[in-house]
Amino acid sequence: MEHATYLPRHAMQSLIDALRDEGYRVVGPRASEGAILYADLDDVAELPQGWRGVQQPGHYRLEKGGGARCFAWANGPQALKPFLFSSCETLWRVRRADDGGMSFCETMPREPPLAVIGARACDLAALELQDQHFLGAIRDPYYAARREGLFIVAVHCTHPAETCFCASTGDGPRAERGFDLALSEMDDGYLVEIGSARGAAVAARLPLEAASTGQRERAAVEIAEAAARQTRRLPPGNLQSALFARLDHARWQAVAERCLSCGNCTSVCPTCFCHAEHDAPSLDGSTSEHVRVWDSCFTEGHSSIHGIVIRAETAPRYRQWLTHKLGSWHAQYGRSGCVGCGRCITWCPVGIDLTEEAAAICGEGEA
Amino acid sequence: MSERTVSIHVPALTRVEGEGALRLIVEQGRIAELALDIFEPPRYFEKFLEGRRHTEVLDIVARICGICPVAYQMSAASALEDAFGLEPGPWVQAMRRVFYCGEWLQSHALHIHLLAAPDFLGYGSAVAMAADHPEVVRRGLSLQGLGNDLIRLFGGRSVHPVGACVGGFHHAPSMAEVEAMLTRLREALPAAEALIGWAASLPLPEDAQDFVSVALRHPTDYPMAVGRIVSSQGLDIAPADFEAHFAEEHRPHSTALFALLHGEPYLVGPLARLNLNLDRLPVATRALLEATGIRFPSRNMFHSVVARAVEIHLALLEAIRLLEAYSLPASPHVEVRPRAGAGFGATEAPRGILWHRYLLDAAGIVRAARIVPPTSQNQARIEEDLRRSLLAFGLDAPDDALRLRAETVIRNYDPCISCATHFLELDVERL
Amino acid sequence: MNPYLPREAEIVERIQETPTVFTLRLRLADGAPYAFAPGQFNMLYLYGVGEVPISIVGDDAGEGLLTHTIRAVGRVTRGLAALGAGDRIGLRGPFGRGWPLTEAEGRDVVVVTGGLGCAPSVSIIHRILRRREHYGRLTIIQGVKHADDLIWRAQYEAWAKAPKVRVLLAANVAPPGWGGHVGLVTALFDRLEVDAGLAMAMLCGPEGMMKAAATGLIRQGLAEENIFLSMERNMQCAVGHCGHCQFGPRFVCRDGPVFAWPEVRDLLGTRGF
Amino acid sequence: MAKPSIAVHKFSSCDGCQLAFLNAGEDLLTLAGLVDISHFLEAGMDDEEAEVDIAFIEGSVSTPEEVERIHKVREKSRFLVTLGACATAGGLQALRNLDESNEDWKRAIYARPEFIRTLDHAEPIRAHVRVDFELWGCPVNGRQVLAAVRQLLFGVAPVDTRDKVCMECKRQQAVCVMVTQGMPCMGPVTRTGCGALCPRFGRDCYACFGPAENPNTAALARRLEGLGLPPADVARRFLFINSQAPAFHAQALAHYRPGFADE
Ligand SMILES: Cc1cc2nc3c(=O)[nH]c(=O)nc-3n(C[C@H](O)[C@H](O)[C@H](O)COP(=O)(O)OP(=O)(O)OC[C@H]3O[C@@H](n4cnc5c(N)ncnc54)[C@H](O)[C@@H]3O)c2cc1C
Ligand code: SF4
Ligand code: SF4
Ligand code: SF4
Repeated sequence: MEHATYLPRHAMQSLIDALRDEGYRVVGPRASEGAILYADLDDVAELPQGWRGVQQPGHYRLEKGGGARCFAWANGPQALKPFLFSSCETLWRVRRADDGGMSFCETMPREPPLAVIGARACDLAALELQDQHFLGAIRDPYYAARREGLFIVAVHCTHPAETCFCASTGDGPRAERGFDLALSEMDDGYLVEIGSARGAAVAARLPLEAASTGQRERAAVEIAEAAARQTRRLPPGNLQSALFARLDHARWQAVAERCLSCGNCTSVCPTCFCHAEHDAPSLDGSTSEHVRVWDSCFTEGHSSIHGIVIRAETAPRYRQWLTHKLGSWHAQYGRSGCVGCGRCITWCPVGIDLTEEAAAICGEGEA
Repeated sequence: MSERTVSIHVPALTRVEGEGALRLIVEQGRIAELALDIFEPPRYFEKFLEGRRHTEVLDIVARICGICPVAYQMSAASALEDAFGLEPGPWVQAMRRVFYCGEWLQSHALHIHLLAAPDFLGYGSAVAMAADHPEVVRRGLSLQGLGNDLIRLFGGRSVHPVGACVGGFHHAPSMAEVEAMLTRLREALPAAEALIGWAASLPLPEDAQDFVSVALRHPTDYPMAVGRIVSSQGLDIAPADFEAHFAEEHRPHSTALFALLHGEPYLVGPLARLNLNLDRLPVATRALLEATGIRFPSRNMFHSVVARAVEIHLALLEAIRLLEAYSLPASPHVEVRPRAGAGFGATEAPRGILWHRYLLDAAGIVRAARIVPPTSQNQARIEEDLRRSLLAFGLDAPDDALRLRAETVIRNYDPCISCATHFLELDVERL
Repeated sequence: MNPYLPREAEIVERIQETPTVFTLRLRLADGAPYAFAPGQFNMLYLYGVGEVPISIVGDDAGEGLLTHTIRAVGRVTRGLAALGAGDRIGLRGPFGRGWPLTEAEGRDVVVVTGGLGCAPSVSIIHRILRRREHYGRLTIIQGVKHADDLIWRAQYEAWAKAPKVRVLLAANVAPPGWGGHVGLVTALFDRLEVDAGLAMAMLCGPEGMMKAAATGLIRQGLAEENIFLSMERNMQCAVGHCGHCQFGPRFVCRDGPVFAWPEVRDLLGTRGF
Repeated sequence: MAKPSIAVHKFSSCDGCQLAFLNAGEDLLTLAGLVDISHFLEAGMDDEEAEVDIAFIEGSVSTPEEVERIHKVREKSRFLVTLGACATAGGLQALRNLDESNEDWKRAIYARPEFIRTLDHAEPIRAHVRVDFELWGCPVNGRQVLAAVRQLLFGVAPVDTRDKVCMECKRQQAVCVMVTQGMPCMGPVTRTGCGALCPRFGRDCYACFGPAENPNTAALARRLEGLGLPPADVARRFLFINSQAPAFHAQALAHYRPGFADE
């Protein structure tokens, strides 16, 4: 390739500036509150330079490891999900007149288009799944409105956590598609790949230099090494029939003894989509807002129908999560609902590991 | 003077915090019996504190009183830090003062507008008063709301806030949150300025009395979270010496204690604070006070309502001053290393001095605790005041008028009966 | 169009069916055309309180009114029960997949309902009776726990008088004088007079009853793929987004609520699904 | 149509929950326009005998007088709502139930213990009369209180939110303090309602909203031990503001020795 693809580290600010010039609100990763969190990004200096993440089941620590790199960590609790599928949003508002007449009014998000810097391959794979879910036969207009403007700058993952297993699900660590721009971080700068016309337009505004073959090879090696370093994996293939054949497996009860039924796994999972709706009327009763919030198959409300809770105990709730995530997703969306990001393992307060549970239930190699 | 016999019993006082009753019997034109009965059941807080970790103390003591939880947390924090020999540093001290300003603001605004004003304007409740004086009630509600939000900035919620800890705070508000708060504080200043004149213009009874004022005193500032205990009679002691001068007495009609200074009743709270700290008022507040024409130190107990208005203004100015200098700290708290020993803390709750003492073991577990809240300190003074006020008012006044005057006198102290009664165990320590 | 946004509907008539069951007849305020298939449902919105999925009983041809029969069980339905003619509610729909009434043309149809399962099935009966000549024999089998639970008795009697219609009633508990069978509905299957190879069955009611009925009908020679049933799960969005109604891989709101027996056979009755 | 009437009654408590009304700001005036407030001492209304549509009860029952009074209140109230941890689960003062210590403490404290009329236990309202709806929290969340009022005015039951704090913690996009700092957070067994305040303020939840539905207290206790908490500290976590809530009480007893003694 002849054209320039290398963005020196000192010129990284130009990426933020170019995106802002194009009218985007730019967010990127920052080290705050003990984790990598997305927040508005004005200045490259706000990137988590030198920070490393340590992740284990139920354990996350940021450490200042030094070095020039800003993306030398795997991921934080958030994927792209919160940006598109909001954890709490008003869907519509209704006003009731004195004669009892009601007027309904949708409350569409009115946010400037968003550019996210730092998305990982697993996040993009999850996004593709959420797109299928929310933009399928029936479009969710709220998700769609945000999705339309979304600009993604992916960063290939070179520092997987101990909890990561995207290589085994086939979703990473290299971001293959679904981005506008993708970066490979090197010590002194970034290799830039273009994934869309919008990406090309932004790239055209960057002071790119020619990349050497050595740089390109080095980047590829780092990604390959990242894949090789992953130790966790899911049993291969489609687990749907294996899981549904083992609905009585003793392991469901065993994991329920440990599981808090707290829903952290589903909340951090970038593909989980369950939500609940409720009304929030004003005290005087003249208006009401219809609000949706993230829900989880680990709550009681998820499965209650007048007086009966179909999944009252933890074992059937955990079973619902796993049979759905690794099983029913295949029927619903043509693939497993797990993209190997490991978040549910890290952010589970008691460190339950779905790869371990799936292996125990399906039996390795049986699927 | 008539020779009739009057028996007034108000079984449940309204517009005070907690449950109290008033009993007044006049025989042959003389007061035969007069008592502010406090019958709230004790909740044994000092006992619960025993065996708990120092990290739990702030969350426990907050529950003594829903109206002034910040005061309990601040007195406890300073006593525990005293025990551990810990100096939390200027950022924490400044932000504690801001946190405390929030509580003064909400508590005083609530008292002036919702609890006391109906007495002076002739209504049974603020809700009834709102029909004729909506602007007064709204001003009260909005200042109170601002105070609550200031507490929330540091504590997450205004009742039993969660943000404070021994050594400082768990969390520092962001610059953006502080900026937004500053804007609101500045916007509230005109209302607070007007409030001082308004309070002074209320038809307050004229009733000069002799009493001893006791308050904290700080080398430079109006006292809040730090200071020595001083009195209008020259007392000047460190909080650790409190027990050498103040003693409590248990009277049969009440389940609360009467604290006495050298055997005599005394006053704590806004009027006592103002009487003793006029020279510590910000210039602007002082000017507004002088413009009212009321001379301080004042011997009219009803000037407490003016003192509260003055302290609202002061709290706003102080919060603005301190937040204007706000910066994000490296850490919002200093590290705590427990050690065995005793610690004392006294701070100015909205209602007056709140004194704590803890004895801790080396692991930082509380072995003994003692807490003296403002209302039990004012209790003897309230009864003394009632007696004098009613005599001055005239015992031959109609029952309803007598009753109302008695209630007005009591409410003027903003007594917090919930606080007062949770310390009956104090009795024990001296048994 | 925003699938989440309700429209306004006015209650034109309210009928108390039993102490806890009532029927609302609704007119859409915007007057826009509204077409539905029997078995589909609407989300009814009670102002300031919330939405609930309720089957569409009928549209009372010509009048342009929508009929819903509702049992007052919880927050929203009890609140709806307190409304009367002239009151407004919100409505969105129709949602889901209804009964296979086109496929059933020319065949015998067996409708088996239990408890209050009758609401979704009434629309089947209405449709068949209105186009009577398009269908074969219609057998209506209704089971209730207690004889007193039977609502619309007069309606059953009227249906029984229609051409080629049989009504069989069963109650687990019944006082003397109850005209129907005492015991389980499945016991009535022996009396079926249908062309078993082609007949279609449509079931509605408690899941245990539907499972027993399907098994019984298969034993009578009905083909598994000709047995359909209507399912109920918690529903928030009704458009397959909220995830609550999942039944294994199916979204009840979108893939159902009417399913062919083979689609749900394996999971039906499994605790926790 | 007559306005619905409400009453606010205080039992053994700190007065903090009734502030949900007094701190409501403009909503307080709106409320006063919607209902008649018959009894609410702190706000100035004192008609204890009035029949009301909704009675809010703050505080636990801890004296013989309170037992009598709660029965009277129940008789006069159509719908009775408990307001906060004291009324719903006994509150912090129910810690005295722990070692049956009431009598000892009373004797230790009072010169004339026979004059102090308290029950041995501080008990939730539910222990004495039927309760129609319970609002948890120490203090209750003012917005939840007003939402309950609104639903009752609409003629429907209020919504009972029983999810775990963790759900709300993640909705708020707070960072888990257990996972990132090893703090002994009670969120996984505690009911939502506060808006995940503690984790949002960088500290561990202390369960002031009581147990959530389906709380796996045993698993959390094991996790707390894993974080290095000795048994007395595990017991302290469960024996705090809602010590009498059965789910917490039962778990605590597995770790508790009188006086929080170490093993
Ligand atoms: C496809 C379908 C069709 C239905 N048709 C009818 C009908 O024609 N007539 C009738 O009386 N009932 C019908 N139901 C059941 C009806 O939806 C519930 O009785 C109703 O949702 C209960 O709501 P509630 O607020 O009164 O009860 P609560 O128990 O207070 O429920 C609270 C919330 O839980 C959810 N919920 C509770 N029960 C159910 C349930 N069974 N299904 C789905 N969500 C539930 C709702 O979101 C509800 O708002 C149908 C249900 C489904 C799924
Ligand atoms: S299931 Fe777990 S590992 Fe898989 S995508 Fe969700 S959070 Fe990530
Ligand atoms: S698996 Fe872990 S995160 Fe998920 S519900 Fe159970 S305890 Fe919570
Ligand atoms: S911080 Fe506490 S409440 Fe939040 S997710 Fe972690 S364990 Fe749950």
